[in-house]
Amino acid sequence: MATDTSKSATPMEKLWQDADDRAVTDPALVIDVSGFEGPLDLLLHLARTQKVDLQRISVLALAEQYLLFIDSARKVRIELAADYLVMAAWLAFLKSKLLIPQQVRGDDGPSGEEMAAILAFRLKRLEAMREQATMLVNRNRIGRDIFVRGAPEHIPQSSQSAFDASLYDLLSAYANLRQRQAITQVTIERRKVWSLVEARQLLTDMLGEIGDWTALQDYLLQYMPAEERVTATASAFAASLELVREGKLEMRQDGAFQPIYMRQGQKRPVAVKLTEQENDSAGG
Amino acid sequence: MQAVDDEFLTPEPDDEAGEGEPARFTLSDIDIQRTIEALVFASSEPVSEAYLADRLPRGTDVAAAMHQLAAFYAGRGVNLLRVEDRWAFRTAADLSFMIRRDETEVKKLSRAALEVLAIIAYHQPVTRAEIEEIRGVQTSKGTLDVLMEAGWVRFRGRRRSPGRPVTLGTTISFLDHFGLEELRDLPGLEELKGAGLLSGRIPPNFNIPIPSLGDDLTEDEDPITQLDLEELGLLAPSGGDE
Amino acid sequence: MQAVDDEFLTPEPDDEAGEGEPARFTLSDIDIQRTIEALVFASSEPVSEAYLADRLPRGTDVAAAMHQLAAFYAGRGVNLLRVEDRWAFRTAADLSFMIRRDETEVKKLSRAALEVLAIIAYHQPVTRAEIEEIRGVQTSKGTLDVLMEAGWVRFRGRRRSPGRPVTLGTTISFLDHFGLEELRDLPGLEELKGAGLLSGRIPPNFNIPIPSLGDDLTEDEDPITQLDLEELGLLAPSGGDE
Repeated sequence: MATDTSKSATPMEKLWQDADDRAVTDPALVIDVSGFEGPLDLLLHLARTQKVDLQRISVLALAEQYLLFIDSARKVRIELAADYLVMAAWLAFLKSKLLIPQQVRGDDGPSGEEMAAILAFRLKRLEAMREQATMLVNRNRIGRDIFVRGAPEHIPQSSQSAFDASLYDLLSAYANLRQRQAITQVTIERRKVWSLVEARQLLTDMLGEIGDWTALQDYLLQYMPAEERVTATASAFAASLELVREGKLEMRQDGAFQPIYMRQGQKRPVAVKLTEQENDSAGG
Repeated sequence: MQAVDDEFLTPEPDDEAGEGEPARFTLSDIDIQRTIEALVFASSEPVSEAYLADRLPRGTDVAAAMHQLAAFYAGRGVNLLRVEDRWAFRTAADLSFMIRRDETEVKKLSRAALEVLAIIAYHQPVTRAEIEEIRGVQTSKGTLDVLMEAGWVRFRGRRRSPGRPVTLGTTISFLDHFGLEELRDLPGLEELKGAGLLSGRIPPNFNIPIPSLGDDLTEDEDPITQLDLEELGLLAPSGGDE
Repeated sequence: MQAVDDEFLTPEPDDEAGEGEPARFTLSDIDIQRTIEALVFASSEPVSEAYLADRLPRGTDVAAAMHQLAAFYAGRGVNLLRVEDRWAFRTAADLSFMIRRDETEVKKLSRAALEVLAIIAYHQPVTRAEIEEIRGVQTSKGTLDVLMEAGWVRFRGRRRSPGRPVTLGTTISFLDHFGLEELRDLPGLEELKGAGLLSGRIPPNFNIPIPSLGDDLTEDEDPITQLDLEELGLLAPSGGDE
């Protein structure tokens, strides 16, 4: 289910298509992606164009805008970081879920509405942190607004040791030393290969929020640059096997050469709960 | 409050003699205040109450003395400020413009570093993966490094959860630098907590937006135009900028 | 701020305009005092009256204000003193012993000592030869002595291998000082990388050990005896090292 990404353009897509065409046909237009701190940041910018409270944004419209943006960027061969492509795949999935009527909804995954809510929540949370950062940096700060004794007479020891060293000092000394000793002359040219770690991260990120049987490939590959599809597929497959072994992922294939469906392992929610409890108790 | 850990109470010879007696020597209130002033004034770093108690007659109510002193200095050009259980003299904030130096010595933080700092402050103890989850992007190399080097962020320990990830938190220097007595004073902390924005999970009271299934814009939406995108720098005319 | 030389007395543009006028702005007496307090406090050197006058409203009688302030602080733990023709805050003479008494001045740990300490922390139980192998240089005896003196490193036992070398490990004080609950809280490879402490290309066989848990000796360690220590000359009474 939920694999319907057919290009049957809805009227909405049509509208965007036009804009898209303009973007591509007009050589004067380029896309500046450098100013953004990742896909969520970009989404936040896009959400602001809706000029409404984040809890009331149209997630669907937002997803559309984002996908349009990614498409345009790819058409003019802007190299996009994997993060952006993963988000695109996720949003494409979300979009298809939102557009499909509710009746096919199973019990084993969040509905499109729930996924949309999660996205809105994440945007809201990021925006809140942005605001806090601004408040923080504008406080009266030592060295700018408030000053310490210019001529201190001694440094009283908070700890009882006669020696001063912080954990940071210790760790950076160690890291530097080990790195210095590990220097190798061999320099391997970096080939664009999706490492297992990258693929793992990608799968966990996406499955963490989907949770339903999904033919992830369909969404993912669509947003991979053509030359990276093979490596991305290979790594994702290897990583998925590893995740299955760890119980973090379940896989299903209905027959040879059929799409591979994946979903989050059913053990995961326990771990999440544990994390939360820990968070609460430590935070108090 | 004056009690320091026993193991650190290495009494001096004359202490031993006075053991059991109420106080080995007495100081008038003003002398206690003077001593505290001298000790705290001498240091540029906040000085702990335990450190002060160790240098004052046994039984001195250091906390009370500190609050008296803080009140005494409240209206002066130099204030006695608390940072957790430590105290420091700092110039009054309202005089900032009088003494501000030309070259600000404040570390300039990148937007990313600032954001990570805020996330660590509000969400601590927080793991790197959680920071990335909130920001939706990998933390670039050097961001945490800068914050740790500034002495504002530290490794706190490990989360008791699968994988035992290392957790990050802020330091006393962080509180001191931003003029916070304690973490509870972080601006807006309660409101954010109440709104569920400091939890990893979507809060139950968070309005689930009803996605408009149709393509029509809702009444409070305007269609996005090419112009909007340009305005946002999303589709900047080539060559024109920068 | 630290510069009080006249060449830094660059008056602001509006100063020029106000030349000859009585005052460009007014401050109450208490605010004049507060400003002086803050300026003198924050300066790293004694401050001249001219420096202060430049930062105060034109026409302020700085000399008079200084004497009032000096009188105000005369009975406090910190006095405002005239040093030659400049002013500075100084600990009251009768309390200066409080400051001096504690002059077990804090020493910064040398880079070598930090490295050795870190290796002991991560690689314990570790022998001196192993430390040297990791560092690639000989470790002077003084370095280990410093770490022992700090109370952060201890002899754990003797390795059951030829020569029965002494093994080293960290202490509880080490954990206390560095704010670690247990050794396993030390960040691992991924975390050091994530924090930007390890960067660049890291060889595939590069690993960072996870320190062993307890104080219990590992199977290839024998307990250490007093005799061992003396025999090894590790308990040399004289501190003539370094």
